[in-house]
Amino acid sequence: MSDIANIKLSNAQIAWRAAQDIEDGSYVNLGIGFPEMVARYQVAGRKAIYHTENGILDFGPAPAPGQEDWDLINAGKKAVTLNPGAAFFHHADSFAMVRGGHLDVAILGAFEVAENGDLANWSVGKDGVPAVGGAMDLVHGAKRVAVITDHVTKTGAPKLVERCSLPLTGVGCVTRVYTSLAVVDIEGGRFVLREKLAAISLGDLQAVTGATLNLDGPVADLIVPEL
Amino acid sequence: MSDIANIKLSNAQIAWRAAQDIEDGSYVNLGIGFPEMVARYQVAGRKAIYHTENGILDFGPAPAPGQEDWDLINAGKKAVTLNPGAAFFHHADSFAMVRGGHLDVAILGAFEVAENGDLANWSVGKDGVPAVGGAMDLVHGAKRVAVITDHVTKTGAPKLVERCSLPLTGVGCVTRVYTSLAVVDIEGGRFVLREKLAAISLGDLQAVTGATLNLDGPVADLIVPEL
Amino acid sequence: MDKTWDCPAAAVADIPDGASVMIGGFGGSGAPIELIHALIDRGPRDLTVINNNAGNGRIGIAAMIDAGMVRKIICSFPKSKDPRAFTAAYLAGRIELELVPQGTLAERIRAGGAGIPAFYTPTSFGTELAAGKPTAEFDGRGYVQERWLKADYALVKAETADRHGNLVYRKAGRNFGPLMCMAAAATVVQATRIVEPGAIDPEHVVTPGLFVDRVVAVPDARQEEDLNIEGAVYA
Amino acid sequence: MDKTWDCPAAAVADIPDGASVMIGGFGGSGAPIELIHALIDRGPRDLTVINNNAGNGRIGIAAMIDAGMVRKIICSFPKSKDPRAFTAAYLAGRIELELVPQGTLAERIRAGGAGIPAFYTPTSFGTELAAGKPTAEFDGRGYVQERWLKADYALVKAETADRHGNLVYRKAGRNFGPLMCMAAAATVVQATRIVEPGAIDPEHVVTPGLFVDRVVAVPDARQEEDLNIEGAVYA
Repeated sequence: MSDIANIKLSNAQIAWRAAQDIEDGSYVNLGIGFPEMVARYQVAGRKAIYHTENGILDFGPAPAPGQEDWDLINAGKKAVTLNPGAAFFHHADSFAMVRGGHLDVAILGAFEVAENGDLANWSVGKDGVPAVGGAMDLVHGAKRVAVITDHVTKTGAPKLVERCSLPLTGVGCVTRVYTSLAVVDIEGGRFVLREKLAAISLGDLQAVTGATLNLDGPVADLIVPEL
Repeated sequence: MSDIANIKLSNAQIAWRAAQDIEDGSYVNLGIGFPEMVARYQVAGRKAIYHTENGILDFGPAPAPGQEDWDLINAGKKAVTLNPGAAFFHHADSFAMVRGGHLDVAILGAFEVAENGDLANWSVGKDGVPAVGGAMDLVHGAKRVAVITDHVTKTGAPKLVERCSLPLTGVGCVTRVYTSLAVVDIEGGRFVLREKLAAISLGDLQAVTGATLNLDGPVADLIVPEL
Repeated sequence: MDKTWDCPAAAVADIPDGASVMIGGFGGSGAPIELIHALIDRGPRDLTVINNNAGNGRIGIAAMIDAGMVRKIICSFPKSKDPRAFTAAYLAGRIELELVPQGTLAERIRAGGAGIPAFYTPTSFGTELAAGKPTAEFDGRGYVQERWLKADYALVKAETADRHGNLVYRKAGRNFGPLMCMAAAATVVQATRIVEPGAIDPEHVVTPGLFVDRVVAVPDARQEEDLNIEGAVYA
Repeated sequence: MDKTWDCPAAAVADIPDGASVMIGGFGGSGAPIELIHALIDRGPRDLTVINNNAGNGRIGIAAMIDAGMVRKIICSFPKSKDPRAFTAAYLAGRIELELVPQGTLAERIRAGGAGIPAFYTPTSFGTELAAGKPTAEFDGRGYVQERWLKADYALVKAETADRHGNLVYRKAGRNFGPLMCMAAAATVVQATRIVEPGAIDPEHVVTPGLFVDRVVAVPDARQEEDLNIEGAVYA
């Protein structure tokens, strides 16, 4: 199993793979941190409009250093820019967009994802300062909730599990997981393997996954460019 | 009792009396029809800001004939104008103002007002086409809900009653009634007479009122200019 | 990401029999007359119409009713200067009426758009319009539980739209428009002017484009009240 | 009808011990730093603060916490680049935390302003943040009942205000401001610019003046993030 560290996708590559599934004309919310990277790999020729909880639709990449306007930030409090056609709105309208089902896709990070679609990504338990932000809202509302994550934790424990052990962000909300090794759908309370790296066997992939990987048709190779 | 028709206040005079109680800096909603007349008698030197349910704050009087803009109307669908400092907003925000308690006073018409503060002003019963508009919202929200009305119906029946017989607009919502003969407060489930026309005796006033008029201190003369 | 459609007829062409259709406007202000008339031209039946009113004169929603397209109206005030279309249909039992207090109607539509399935309001508590609805007491006061309201389509009139669907309205023509844009599965907007993205100041956008599916330019849009004053008749 | 006050100190002078205070801002954007610092100058105690966050660095809400003024914080995300003030107080048990999902926080505040005592949301259903809250099923899906949130005061930063309290904001500094203006018994706004009524286009007003009680000009208002980059410390 020591191979995994060598063959696994980088975060950039996971983000790239997730970006391929964002269709033209989509309204998208990217969770703070790692998921923000998905925007870098927007497919050429497709227009995605990014929403940020703090009240902007159609923001663009970070400005040049020194050009930051700290009233123009995303949910991660990073400075952003505006695209033509952007709009500002207040927080209740912003979460009306989220909760009301107006986003096509939300892409979030995860501590754990369970085969029933449960997601844990906000709290590692009782210690320290808890913080939830907009994650619990985002998992209910976007038409498609996807997760991008390393396939295992830093200590090698599975992040795809039968049932989450950490406090839940949402119940039965995730429909697709892009990991460093595979693309896995969640259907009918089961993980269904759609793509995996050619360099890993099904057996080895199952060995680092905490719940059964079901097959439903052929498993494609997960092919991602060098980034 | 046949005197009443001769001594009673005109609608304009009732409206004038109600206008005297609107304090400087008040946010006011006037029901459609007769209550709209209150704005004409705004006390000089006091600024009242009028709200209309269809999304304008601080509108002014009707434009000159021929100058109407039918996108600039009040809840009664009459053309209005704007004062400096006006604002437009959508219907949910408009009723957030109403329901959220942000109006200082709403002045409405009535079919019946009961001594417990119940108001009936939207439906005369089962026949015809029912229509409620914003009345049921206005009676819950404005800090003060006042009624202006003739003291009796066209057939001479009392409009101030022990219990409403017509379908209610709101329960226990009215706090003051300006009639063609008197000013009556509603306190603790009782009518309390505050002012009456000097030309009518207490006994005659009670005779055209459908519930007990209580006294709580002196009753002032209801004095209104010729209009 | 260009939401513009060629003409009103195309923009409403897929509205089927039995659809629920929110229609913006308060009286004539904000009434999307050209979209409504394009819909009458097609003539789907059995529609549920959600509007503050129920038509005035012989155009717009009144003409929809006269054409026999409307099975049910959800509104707060089905009266107008010339209410003959609704009144006749209602008294003849040809149209169903769900009467909703105006603020509750607005809030139910917003709730539909905002993913709030139910809320409590003091409005209508203790009245016959609350009959059969759950009630609850909060802090000693009685409230009525109201449900969200959604629709298959919304027809809305804006002043300016950009190609991404960002909208601004004209004066009190705004009224229910921004709410209905949120609450319909497919929102169709007629705008007097369609501009390029970026032409509307992001600070001034009233309805962000995410709530809008189709935008059609109607540069010569007529005001319903003006048409009624002229005695216009849909034909 | 002139809502302007002379200075931040006067505008917050009556905020007593034990008050609940909504404070606008998302991170540094929209944070009314000058009002907050005027409030620290006075130093009321036992405050309940409602904000999306819980302070950053050694200014603003963080400085309120450091000054020992805050008994409880209601927020969604009490973490920041430099969260030492809240973290220390929280871990030492000197401050109470009510953690609320961000969209629920926004909607509870709006509900407080809109006279909606309770509503149902899917957010947090089945999680520990829903513990103890009523739940209900609508159309086969589970929802949590959330209550409105009101406050005694709101401190909000706007870009331009007129003397009647009509407001426009600056970019994403808008965030919770319009909601908090609605939900507080007394709303205090610092504006970079105060203009005469009529100078803001009625179509562009974001917060109508009816929601605003006091307006104070802070023409040289600083941005919280800029101050933190400079290493500013409240003193």
